[in-house]
Amino acid sequence: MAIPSGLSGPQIAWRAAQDIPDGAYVNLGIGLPEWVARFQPEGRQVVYHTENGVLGFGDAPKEGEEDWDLINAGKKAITIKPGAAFFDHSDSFAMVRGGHLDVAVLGAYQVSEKGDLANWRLGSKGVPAVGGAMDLVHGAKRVVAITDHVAKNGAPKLVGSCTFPLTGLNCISRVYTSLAVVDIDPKGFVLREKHAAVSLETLQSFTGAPMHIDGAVTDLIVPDLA
Amino acid sequence: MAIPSGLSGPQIAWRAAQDIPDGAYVNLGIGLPEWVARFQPEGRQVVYHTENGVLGFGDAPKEGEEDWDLINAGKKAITIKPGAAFFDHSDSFAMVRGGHLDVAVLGAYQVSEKGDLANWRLGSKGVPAVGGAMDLVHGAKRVVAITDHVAKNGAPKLVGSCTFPLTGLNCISRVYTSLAVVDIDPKGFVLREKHAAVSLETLQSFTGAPMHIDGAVTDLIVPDLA
Amino acid sequence: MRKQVGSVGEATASINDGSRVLIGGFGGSGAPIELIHSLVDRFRNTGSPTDLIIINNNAGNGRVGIAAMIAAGMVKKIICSFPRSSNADVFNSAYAANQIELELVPQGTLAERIRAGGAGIPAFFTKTGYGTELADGKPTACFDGDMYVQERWLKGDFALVKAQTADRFGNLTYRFAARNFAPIMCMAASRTIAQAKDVLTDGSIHPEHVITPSIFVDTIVEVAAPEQEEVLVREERVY
Amino acid sequence: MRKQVGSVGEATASINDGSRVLIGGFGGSGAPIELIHSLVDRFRNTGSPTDLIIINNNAGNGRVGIAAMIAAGMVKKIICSFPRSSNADVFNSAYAANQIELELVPQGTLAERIRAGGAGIPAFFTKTGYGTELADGKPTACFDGDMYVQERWLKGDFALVKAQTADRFGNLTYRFAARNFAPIMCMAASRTIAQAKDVLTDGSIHPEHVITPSIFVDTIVEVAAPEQEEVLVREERVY
Repeated sequence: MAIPSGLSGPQIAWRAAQDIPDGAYVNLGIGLPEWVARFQPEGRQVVYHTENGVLGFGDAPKEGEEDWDLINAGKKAITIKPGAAFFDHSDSFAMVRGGHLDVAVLGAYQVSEKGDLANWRLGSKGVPAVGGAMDLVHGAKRVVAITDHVAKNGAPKLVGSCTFPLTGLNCISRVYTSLAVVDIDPKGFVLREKHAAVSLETLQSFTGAPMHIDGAVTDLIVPDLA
Repeated sequence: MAIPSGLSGPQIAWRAAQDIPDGAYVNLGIGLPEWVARFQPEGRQVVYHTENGVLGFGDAPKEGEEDWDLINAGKKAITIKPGAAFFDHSDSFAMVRGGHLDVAVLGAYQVSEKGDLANWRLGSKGVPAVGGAMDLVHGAKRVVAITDHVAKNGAPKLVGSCTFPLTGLNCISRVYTSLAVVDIDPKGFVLREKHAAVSLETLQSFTGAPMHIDGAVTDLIVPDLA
Repeated sequence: MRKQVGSVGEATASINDGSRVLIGGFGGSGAPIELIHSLVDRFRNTGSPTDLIIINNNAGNGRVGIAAMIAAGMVKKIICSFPRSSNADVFNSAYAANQIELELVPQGTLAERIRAGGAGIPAFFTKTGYGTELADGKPTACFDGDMYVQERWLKGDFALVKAQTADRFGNLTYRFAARNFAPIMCMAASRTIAQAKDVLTDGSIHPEHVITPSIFVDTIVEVAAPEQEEVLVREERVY
Repeated sequence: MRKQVGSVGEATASINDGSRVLIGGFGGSGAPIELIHSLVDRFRNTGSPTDLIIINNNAGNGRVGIAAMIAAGMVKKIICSFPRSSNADVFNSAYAANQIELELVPQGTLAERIRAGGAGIPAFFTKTGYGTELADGKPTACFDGDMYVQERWLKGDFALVKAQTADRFGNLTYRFAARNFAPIMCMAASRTIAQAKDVLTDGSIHPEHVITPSIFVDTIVEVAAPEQEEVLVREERVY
């Protein structure tokens, strides 16, 4: 069966952005999660945290106007907004480990039905590099993942248990995928929203563990963003 | 036998002050140890630390000019000197516990020949209060005690083992008393300086554990300070 | 995202019976007198909040602030390092009459336990207290040949602190040594309430001068002419 | 009490073979390029210092700074959280050739281990890494129903940091996000060496704006026009 195409990466990020409330302190993982900031709904103030010691950063500066002492965890140039603060790495990870962030949005290679996350390496080859990934999975009141529903090789990314090296156990509470919005509760995966173009059976066939229904399942509706 | 009078409290503090080197970061316990700052030898710069978050404080302000947001651990008003810094309690005790202070000078009820110190309470009665005492005993590269050699009731304060509640084990490296300067090494008490008015026998009779001789014993010479 | 409220009573309104409250200050420096007195006022009017667990370096001085709370009978237990001060009669009487519990903690361990609570560190080892009665019953361990005591984090439901300047985002600075326990208490509380002499409505604190970043602060209230506890104690004021 | 010296070479002269060196910086921000290059210069001239153990967030970028040390063959081991950057070819080659050891530590645990080293905390518990391969073989414990990993302090013989301003007493401030690991590294080293863009000879840093208090700093050297590592990497500079 062909892999259903579903949402683009930015569309997944858009959907995740809708759930971030006004006033939230948020950390966005490197890569696709960074797109979430672009889709912050009008009228909500969100304060972004980056591991290297900045709260309250804004958009990237124009090319040529970068100050390389003002970067985010992905080493990209940033700007700061009113209310920003600088602090050292121990305070920065006190914010993370201490659960002071409201939301962390992370990428995923695999998410298990127990909420385990694998997102830092695909195997034992090459140079391992973990950064703040293992801290962030325990670093917010609510930790969510955004990811394609299925890997490029067709393997499910929502699985019974992770086969890639673990980043953390029992840490993810919701997954936003290209096909669905899925909560993780003691039962396992619970479907909340589903892409209208895929049937429940098709969705289940591309998911590595039972997808439970518990209450209404609504359509996953996202703007075009073309 | 009458208790030999020996040095006054300020004279003991004076003697301890002579051993504090230029450039040292120093914490002085509340009470008699605070006198050490008055006798800092000319030409030496010493930076004083107080537990409540100040480095580089100076003399007390004139009466009537106190700012009660600028106090030391004894809740006395202080002033600050150039190079001072304010910091919070966790950083302040990181300085202490992390061994960043060069010298801590503490009062003592009893010091044992193993270097144990008792200086926070005399028994189990009344309201206990420990403050920073138990932190400071492990809080400097060199922790010394200043005390009368003998308690007012005639009991030795340098003892085989402490009978008062302990502040810390194996923490004191030198004791400055009204009669002697005594190092503590693996053998126990080692006499370095002795008040000229007391004989070795008398000194031993007022000391609760053997006073070893290891090298020269010089006279404990202190100015009048009258 | 609006953190500023109009009165100290409003700021502390959600503190209820049995709350664990971290209160900044060392002696009289940094004591958030107006926030504390708003709790005393409410207790006198409504009988609540009571059975509070208070965490502070001391146990009240004179007859204002924490001492006024103890005198009013609102405090079940105090966790502190130095209850015995020159003006601690209120605590001393309550303690002698078994009306208040005391957990005595060495000052640096108190600070580190609070910081650990804020930093998500459930337990740590320290040399402080090893071999003393204050470590009785606590786990110990040997690292690199030295013995250490295991201590647990200490968190609060609320923190009350006295800031010098706040901005509308909740960033804080403090005045001189009034800083003391406040930054770590802001970290260790589920809900942090700061009174500030000055709340910036335009602009914000310079990002390199921020002492407590806004993420640790939930509620701010301007108290433009705050009382200084030591001054009140020396004037023998009674609240 | 004189902490300022005249050259970066003099500042780093006591770093010797086998030293453990904490080096500030995150990516290119905060990398003390001139201090690092003074070690490379000495190694090229004398063969020393070598067999260094380097502690940094990364493992060198481009062909300057830590990457230049690795390329020179002075580094025995690196302790870091993220060796895999877009310009880590030097480390990658050395690692593939088994010429360098790697201890990989989650970034927040790295920060906390360094802070613990500075604060006299030999060990602490964290949730980070529990159940993952990076916690293999480490003690674990349960607190309040959750599982945690025990981690040990991490100290250095030396720390090298890049400050913005220093005063003659040794107090430091940093520029923007160049602060990152520097304040805790200053705490965790037996001897801290800071380069500063500006060393105040009269006056001192405002005591409420000091980020690293002077007690944590041993040696300061003015580097009035410091290189920025990211700029050098983008210019493909080779040291």
